Amino acid sequence: MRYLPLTRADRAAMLDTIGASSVDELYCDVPDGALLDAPVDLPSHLGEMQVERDMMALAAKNMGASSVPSFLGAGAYRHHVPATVDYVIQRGEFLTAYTPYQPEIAQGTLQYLFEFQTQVASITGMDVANASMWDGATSCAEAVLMACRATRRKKAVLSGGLHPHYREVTETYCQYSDTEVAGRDGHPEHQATAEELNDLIDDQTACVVVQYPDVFGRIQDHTQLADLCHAKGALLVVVFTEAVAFGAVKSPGSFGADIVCGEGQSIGNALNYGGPYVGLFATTQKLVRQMPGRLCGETVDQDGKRGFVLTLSTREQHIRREKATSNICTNSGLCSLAFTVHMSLLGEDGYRRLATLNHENACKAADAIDTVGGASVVNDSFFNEFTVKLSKPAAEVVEALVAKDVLGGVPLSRLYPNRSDLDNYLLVAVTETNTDEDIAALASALKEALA
Amino acid sequence: MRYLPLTRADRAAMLDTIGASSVDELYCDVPDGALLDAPVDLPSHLGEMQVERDMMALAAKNMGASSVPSFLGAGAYRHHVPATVDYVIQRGEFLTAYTPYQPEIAQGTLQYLFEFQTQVASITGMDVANASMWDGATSCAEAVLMACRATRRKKAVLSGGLHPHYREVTETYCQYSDTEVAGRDGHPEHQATAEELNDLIDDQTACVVVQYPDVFGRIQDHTQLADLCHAKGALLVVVFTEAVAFGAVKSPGSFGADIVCGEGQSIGNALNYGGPYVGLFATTQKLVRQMPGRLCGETVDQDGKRGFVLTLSTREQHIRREKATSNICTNSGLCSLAFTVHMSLLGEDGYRRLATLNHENACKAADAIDTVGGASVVNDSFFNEFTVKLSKPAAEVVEALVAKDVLGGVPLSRLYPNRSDLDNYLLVAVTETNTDEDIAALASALKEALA
Amino acid sequence: LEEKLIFEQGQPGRTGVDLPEPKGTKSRLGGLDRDSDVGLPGLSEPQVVRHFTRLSQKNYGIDAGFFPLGSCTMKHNPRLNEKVARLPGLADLHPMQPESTVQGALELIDQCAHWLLVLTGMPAVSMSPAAGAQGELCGMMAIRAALDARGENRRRVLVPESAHGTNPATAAACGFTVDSIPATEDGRVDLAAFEAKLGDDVAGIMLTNPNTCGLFERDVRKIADLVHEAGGYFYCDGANFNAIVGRVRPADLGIDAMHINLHKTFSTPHGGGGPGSGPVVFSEALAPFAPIPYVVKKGDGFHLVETADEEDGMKPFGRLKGFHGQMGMFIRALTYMKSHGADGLRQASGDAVLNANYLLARLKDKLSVAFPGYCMHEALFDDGFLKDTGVSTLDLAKAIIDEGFHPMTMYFPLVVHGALLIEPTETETKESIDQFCDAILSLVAKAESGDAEFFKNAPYLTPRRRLDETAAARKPVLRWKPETA
Amino acid sequence: LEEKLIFEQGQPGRTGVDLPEPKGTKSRLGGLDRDSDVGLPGLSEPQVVRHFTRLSQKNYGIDAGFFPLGSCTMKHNPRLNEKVARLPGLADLHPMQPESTVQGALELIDQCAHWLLVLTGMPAVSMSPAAGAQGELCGMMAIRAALDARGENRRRVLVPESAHGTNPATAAACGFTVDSIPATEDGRVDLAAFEAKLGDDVAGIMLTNPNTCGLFERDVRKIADLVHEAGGYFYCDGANFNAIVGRVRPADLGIDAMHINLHKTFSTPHGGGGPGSGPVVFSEALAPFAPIPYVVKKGDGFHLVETADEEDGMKPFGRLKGFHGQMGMFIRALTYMKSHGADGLRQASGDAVLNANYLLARLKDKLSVAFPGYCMHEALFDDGFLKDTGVSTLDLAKAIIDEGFHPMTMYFPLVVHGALLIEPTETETKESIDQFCDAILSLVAKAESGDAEFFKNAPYLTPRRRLDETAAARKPVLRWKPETA
Repeated sequence: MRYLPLTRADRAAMLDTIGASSVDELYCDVPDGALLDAPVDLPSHLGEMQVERDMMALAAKNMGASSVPSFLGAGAYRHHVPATVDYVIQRGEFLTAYTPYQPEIAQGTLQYLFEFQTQVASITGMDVANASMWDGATSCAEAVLMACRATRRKKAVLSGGLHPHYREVTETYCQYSDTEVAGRDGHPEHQATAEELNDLIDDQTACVVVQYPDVFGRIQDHTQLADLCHAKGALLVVVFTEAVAFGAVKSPGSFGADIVCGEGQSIGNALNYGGPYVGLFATTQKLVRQMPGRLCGETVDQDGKRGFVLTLSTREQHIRREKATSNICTNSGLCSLAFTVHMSLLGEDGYRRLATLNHENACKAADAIDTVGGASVVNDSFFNEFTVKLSKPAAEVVEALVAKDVLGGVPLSRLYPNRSDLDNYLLVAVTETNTDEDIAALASALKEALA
Repeated sequence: MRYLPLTRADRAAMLDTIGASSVDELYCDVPDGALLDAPVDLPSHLGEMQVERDMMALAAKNMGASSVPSFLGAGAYRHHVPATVDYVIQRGEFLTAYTPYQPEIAQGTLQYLFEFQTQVASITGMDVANASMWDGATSCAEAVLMACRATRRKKAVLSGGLHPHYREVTETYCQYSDTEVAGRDGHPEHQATAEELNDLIDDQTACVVVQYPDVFGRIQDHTQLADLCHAKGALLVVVFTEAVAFGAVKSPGSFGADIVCGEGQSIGNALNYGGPYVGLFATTQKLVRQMPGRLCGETVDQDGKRGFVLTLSTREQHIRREKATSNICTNSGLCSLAFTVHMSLLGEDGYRRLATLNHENACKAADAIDTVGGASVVNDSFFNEFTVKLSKPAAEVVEALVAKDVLGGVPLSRLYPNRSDLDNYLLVAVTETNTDEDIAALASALKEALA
Repeated sequence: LEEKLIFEQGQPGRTGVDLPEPKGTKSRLGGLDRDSDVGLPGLSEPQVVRHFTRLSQKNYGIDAGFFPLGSCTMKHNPRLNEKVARLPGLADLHPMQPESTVQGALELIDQCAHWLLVLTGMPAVSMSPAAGAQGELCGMMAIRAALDARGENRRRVLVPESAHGTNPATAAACGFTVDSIPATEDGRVDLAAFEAKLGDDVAGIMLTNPNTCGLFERDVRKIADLVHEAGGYFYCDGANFNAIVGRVRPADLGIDAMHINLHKTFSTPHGGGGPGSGPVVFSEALAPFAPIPYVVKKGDGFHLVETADEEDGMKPFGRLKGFHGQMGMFIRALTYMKSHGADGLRQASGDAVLNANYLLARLKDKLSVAFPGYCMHEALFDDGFLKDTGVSTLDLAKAIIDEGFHPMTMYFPLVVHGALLIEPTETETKESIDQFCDAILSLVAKAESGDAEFFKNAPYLTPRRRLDETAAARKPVLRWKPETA
Repeated sequence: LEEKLIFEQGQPGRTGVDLPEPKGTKSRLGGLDRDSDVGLPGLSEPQVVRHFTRLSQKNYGIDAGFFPLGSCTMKHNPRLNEKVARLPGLADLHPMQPESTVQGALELIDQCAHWLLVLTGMPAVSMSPAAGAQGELCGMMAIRAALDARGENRRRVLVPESAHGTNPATAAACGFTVDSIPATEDGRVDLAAFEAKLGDDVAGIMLTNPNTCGLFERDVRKIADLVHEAGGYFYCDGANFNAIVGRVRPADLGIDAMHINLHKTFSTPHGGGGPGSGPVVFSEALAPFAPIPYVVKKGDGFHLVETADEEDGMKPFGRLKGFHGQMGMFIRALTYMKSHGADGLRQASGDAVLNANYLLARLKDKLSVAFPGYCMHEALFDDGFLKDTGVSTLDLAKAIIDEGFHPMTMYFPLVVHGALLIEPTETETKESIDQFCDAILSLVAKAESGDAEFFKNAPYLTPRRRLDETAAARKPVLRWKPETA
């Protein structure tokens, strides 16, 4: 087997040194009958070419989102990833490294984590960020738990504009830790005001969680909400699913958010059918010791040279065990590297221009869709995603579009299976990857499907 | 522009230091009127995504040899290249290095060249090999020129079994250096014997060039020919187009060849529509100083540690100018690295097994084709390629196969456009990449085409 | 040359991308148009490539050399897996595409699940967890849900002292209290102490097997029986499953749930800290509580269940992450499993154990072995052999770096004083293990010869020497900030 | 850790590939079945990855740092080009596929040719040559063929002393004799000397422009006119075309043939020694003699001409290589050209010249400039400034390595004593040029301070120190051989 270097002669010599008669003997502690004496019932080893063919056959059964006009968002976005990004993350020194617990020989990983943290803090407008979480949804759940720790309270208010997956994950994380999750149902045609959310805040409320832009694509100023939260001793958690947006809109930090967290997939990472992605997590200097996850900090070495180390690990599970701020261990290292490289390529000008192009393309698509009979954009404001009301159930329309080789959007019924009032709404995302031809194809396919 | 880092401010500051008023001023030596004052008539710069789309559109207009059953050879062979190979050659330290003229910081390149030379010498059965040539055809031409230098003679005898491209390139290289090229036309149903070739050797003959296996796929023992050559003071040059073959057949070195050269594409290199490929070139210890191209040799450094350097460069153009053994400068560095990595993965067992699998697959295909009416294999012997006689012109049949999504082989008329007696012959190559289904598809498509 | 931060290298107006000029469309951003700089530096593409190339050159990876980090299983990461994961038909799928357009993806998840089920002998698996730690959460939440469904208020979870820190952290996150079980002299669970702790408030046990001392828990079946008799569940931390893949099926040991770290077991790259993936296999008892989403066969095709109430008999405890799990890791793991096959996987675990025992045999006379007998995939030593040398485990490890190796795991597990946990993995050659052992033995000789000062200042040859971690933690600098004038 | 040769690492029975078991078919190898070992070592895949990773770590590339090798143009190699070259629809084409199945490939070659023609202003191009040196061969053979067609027996070729070694080697390979032209005080062709050498046996001139001293040949048009009047042809070595791309069209200078090194001009990676690609542009006079094969438009599609007598009016001098040229390099070059566009290419050459002149300006007071005035894309110094220091050009270059830079080109061109030829290229930042200049200036100060011994022994920090090249050449060891017992 190509990965296994031991030869028959090696094995014999090694057993001899050990003083064992066989490899099976080394398994002598396995209870009687539990040690298998033959391979399990699965296929035998295959050469590289055969495996590749197998996997290509599976790939061929899918319709790649880049092979057709594609307008899917709802928490994952197709963006162009520069070739440099993929080259860098495949370099063995990054790909095959471990968590940088030996900083002397891990300055590469540590320095990019420091750069990553600075980038995340910059785009969110916050003081500090951690070295990544698993994804946006788990970041959101961790933010709620952190808010509970920081405020010593046990209730979270989730806005109706929060992505249903984020809500579900947060509820799942909270359900066994005596944390109450409150909130109202969202609707694309009704956006909760700060006052409405304020009504749900009580003296046990640790935080209010809003999404910005929200799951329906809307953009709302949360300055007033932050003030209301702070007045009642609660924290404002701002969640996002599209990290490109902050190149065009004001940062959550500028609202007075206490925790900003969300999904970083948009920068540097492929769609990957949902994972692995990279959770971003930022907060204020004040709350830094309540943060979950790894943190990289600057220091000096024995010779006085600047260097980087993992720090504040007394918050973490491997030191603090059951009293840790989170059980997270392995995070999204390589995805955060992809984020860092892509963000470095973009820079100030590129990041802001990318955001502008996304918004302009979305505006173009919204206008095109509005000309289609039976379809109307419901958003007053949006970044690169908006909700369309259709004259037919969106799931049916989406299937009809597939037949025309268009991935037309995400029906809200997929996200809200038990909300029949949302059946006719379609979530449409438009990025810099969508050409004018793509938009025309969508409009024309929609027209046919709705006719 | 993403590759150009100078900012407007940089340019101004730099011009200031230089004391020039503009970049145009730096071009003051350009004759009047020749300095353009605007971009030429070509498109403006494009982003990565747009360029990629453009190039993908061109790619989409081709039928990839891996997307259909494919049996093309005639000097280029589709083999499976392990993923490791492509990873290694893309590492920046290899990809973006220069010719290793500074050995202190080029031991990576130099050591693999030393390994490459050893591998090439091993498979050809020769004493030494150089650090690569451009491709098999130019290697062949250089071998003839080298034979002339070594023997101080001016005539080369080329066997009819030599690939027509190799013959044409050799003729082109020889035509302006007073070197006569003799030989006879080849035919798939008549193979020149050693005696027939011997008749062409005279006292001005520097070398006889044979291909092994020859262009029609036949395998012939050249021991007797070597003896005949040596008896008349000529060298035997053995050329090959399929480097995998030596895993299954006796090495040319075992025949007494003086120079062995050919194409190394089969190991580690993609088809690339014909280039870049890698010429292999090996010879005897005696002739080493007559070799063209770069050579890497072992030595020690100041501290006595083993190291490698380019050596015997007094043969080369940058030292010897018009008296150089060749004008070759840049060779096929990265292709030779791909060869070295792939060969290292194969090792003794893998290389020999790969050859066996190629031969077995070819036997299977030959048997399948022989069952098709109007098609018969003419070869008595072959490695992974053989000639088939058809009842119709092969070029027509190949086009008919394309319509059935099969790349069925190379018609001899493509290689010998002026030999109408060869119109009905088809050259079929079969490698480890061809499945049983591929072979069945070929046989069945042939059957239909010949019906 | 020192490599500056990107923030120190940028110039305004420089960029590493070329994007079309915006058209100047009137914005519909709800009046929240960004009105200030983000604060990102501008670098050209060549600068970015060079920066990250240089950073990478300050890192050590498996590709660079022997990496015997115990319990982390740093085995070879095949490039084939990376190549396959980038096939456009796999990498370029949106998680919310209509099911009809992702049948290959769902089949792939199902195939990956099938391999895991056959290898563990278990009836069900949740592919959702993002990493091993979330796998633990998944397993423990299922236990909590099952207890809730039984209407039982059991809240105590037994965890051996030697467990990974994630175990107690996970138990706590599920609302359980943690009760430690001591170890025996030979590094296993103290069965008597364990039995004594059982009771009707016990939710279950979290046991790592092979355990973190690199030993197989001989009494694992008895432990399973006892915890089941007591009405609790058996959660197995599968971090060390790689030692027994294809040789022992966890189902045959009586476990109820076990997570599998795909990177440790099936070689998805660790990537300097992730991404991971931690599928959890379940017994019949826990299977109904597995979280959404999950894939089921339906007719000729595959269906993704995304709602809790869709399937009869299923009572999912919730959702653990956005979308459907770490697809990119499933692709790599499946590629790895198919490459090895049933025979190769069995060979791999055997070779891993053989390599570890060979290393143990070569070092046991000079180093102090923590526990007697054969080890599994990793060999554990305590710092007894360094006694009176003035050299600590840490010092020794740092000196190993200068020899061209990555150090072993230090000070874990906590049950052993100054632990050194060494895991060569199956992809190392005998030659490289010999080289490593020779280096260790010569360092030990050096330590014994009294040159403690040498060790205190090691490493000497690295991009950075020992870093001041205390200073970093005392006044944390967690981001770059522009110098204020 | 020293990295052994693969031949020293292998073990019989180990392999890095898994191939199916052969079936044992009776062979049809003409009785020549191999009956002895090849002598290759057996390594596992992890060993191979580690071996070549470690080797790579002993190399310096553009990705690692500043690489100002004059005349070699080591500019940034974009990864996009590598990615595009690997598209299955391009990389996976067999050169002998039927034309109908490779229309995209032929169109790509045609597009690449079109860009080259517009940038040079020339009417024809041969895409065939495998590298710059073969491009020269192509150009000079066309000249020879044109002369033969005219029935003229001209055999003398004029070549400036400063030319690349390939120039005379190429001329000799085409049966010409080489006659050297001296240079003027200011580094250009001595026009009077040149004129004096003209005669009816002169086949032409081979002139590099910008020349190898990094200077534009002011009298290039006069040279062209004179050689044409004398009945000869003007071959231009296009190695330095990168300095004038998009700013000066060679056609406007009167040249008849010029090769273009795609790696220098359009950034195909040098790869430690190739592959290159050297298309040659031709004037109307030489166009008919271009070698086969070539692409022509035909109806809606493209056609590959592979025989000499197919096209009316064409008289190809032959064939230069197997198949149709370095397709993989055309893909990269075209990707590069499209990325830059007409505007970006013009900017690139301007920035290259600006960077070189900036470097010249920063160093000219301390180093001795070879020739007065502005330079083009590279700055040339002689070793005058090292006089009496006991430090040679080579010593200085080796000391530069320890500063983290690749040295400049040394001892070339030969017309300057102890030459240092420095080419920063357009992809370097002002900051990196400043760093390099600062380092050079401080080394020069050190040399002047009399510390010659330090320089003699440099470099100190490299994987190997100075290597004994004499020993290597005296008794060449060109391959590994097993130790004989």
